[in-house]
Amino acid sequence: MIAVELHDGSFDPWRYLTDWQQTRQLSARSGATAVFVGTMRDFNEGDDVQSMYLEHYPGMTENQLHAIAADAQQTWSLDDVCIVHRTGEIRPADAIVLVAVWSAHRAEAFAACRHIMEVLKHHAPFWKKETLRNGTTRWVDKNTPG
Amino acid sequence: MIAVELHDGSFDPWRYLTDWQQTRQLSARSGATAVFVGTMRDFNEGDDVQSMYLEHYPGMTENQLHAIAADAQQTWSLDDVCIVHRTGEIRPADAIVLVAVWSAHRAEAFAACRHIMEVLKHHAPFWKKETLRNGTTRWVDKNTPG
Amino acid sequence: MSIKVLFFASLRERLGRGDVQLDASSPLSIAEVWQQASGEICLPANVLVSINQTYADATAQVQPGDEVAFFPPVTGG
Amino acid sequence: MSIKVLFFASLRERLGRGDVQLDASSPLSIAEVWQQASGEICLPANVLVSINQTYADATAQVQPGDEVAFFPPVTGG
Repeated sequence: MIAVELHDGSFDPWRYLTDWQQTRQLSARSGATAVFVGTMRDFNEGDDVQSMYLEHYPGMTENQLHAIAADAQQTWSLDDVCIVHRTGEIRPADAIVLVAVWSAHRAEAFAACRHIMEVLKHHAPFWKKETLRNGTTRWVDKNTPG
Repeated sequence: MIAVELHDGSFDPWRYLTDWQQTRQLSARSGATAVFVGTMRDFNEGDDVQSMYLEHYPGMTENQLHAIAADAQQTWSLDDVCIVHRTGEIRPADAIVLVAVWSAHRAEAFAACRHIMEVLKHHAPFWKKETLRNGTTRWVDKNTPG
Repeated sequence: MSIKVLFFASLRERLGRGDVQLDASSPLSIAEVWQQASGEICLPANVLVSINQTYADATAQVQPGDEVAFFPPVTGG
Repeated sequence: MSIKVLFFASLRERLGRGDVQLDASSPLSIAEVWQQASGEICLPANVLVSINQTYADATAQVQPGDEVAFFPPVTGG
């Protein structure tokens, strides 16, 4: 199963996983769960960042995330994949992205989770605009390296 | 910071991470969190498994887990590492192990989380004894491959 | 028929427009769509293009009725 | 002085004992500790050994007062 969600407000990744797990508790089929959570930091490129606005391309963004998850399911043996991503106004310490992958095998879970994050960073249409502590704004022009 | 815990009863990995996060919410220093959860399956080597007993070496097990976490902190640039592991009687779908790693960089978080799991599998003194659905018991004599 | 053109993020702000409708009765090249929608001659090298919400390269043809988007390198995750 | 010897998991069940105290006034080899504590001649090749809760190899010396453990390959995680 694949789940893709965009949230225009803060979300708690662990709460999300708790809820997800509760609907699947009895199947007991996935031995391995690999999870990545990206969180907003309060600094970037040496400057203090006060907040961030995350723009996206409604429609294409969801389609791309779904395609990335589906592609991972083709490559590895996965039970479930979920991708949750924030949009809109974001504060330091907020979760920006959650990628969770369930598999029978830990190697596949780890590899798929990591791969999804890298592809998402390079292909999912999101754009970050930072507001610095001194009030100026700037578009982030490139991603942090892997 | 390093946290190592053994639980002689079921634990909820997402609840654990929720609690962990609540005590650190304001620091906002870790941009990347990589998590692995190993869950008991209801089959192994082609047989239906009803329950499992997880024996350990009190003292040495905690020391080994702590050493594995400390070693990872020497190798990668990590903020926090936590390892939680079940002991005793375990049921299918129960979480067996939680490894969570916080870092400023996602590559380091992923690499450290995966490495800790591999080293734990090969060096932490735990032994699994399975009770099959037909009532027979057997010691698991080797780990699943990575 | 028309072609719907979208600009995102810093490109939208620089051009001062988020979306443009072009009249089109026959296929256009990406370069033609860019010129008509942005008012600029050359498509900058680092600008990404999608047609109907799928990535496309600068040599692709745009059909009447298509949705084309231009945007800077993505920075999600 | 004595040496405390522990056996775990399938090894404990096979030998029918979980811990043994050996009298020792001088260092012993791992092979000697195994023989005296298990009653068996040869240390099986796949048995792991720790001294004072740290992994040791079969050539290590055991001092009076040490804690030695023998156990099968680990299967945690």
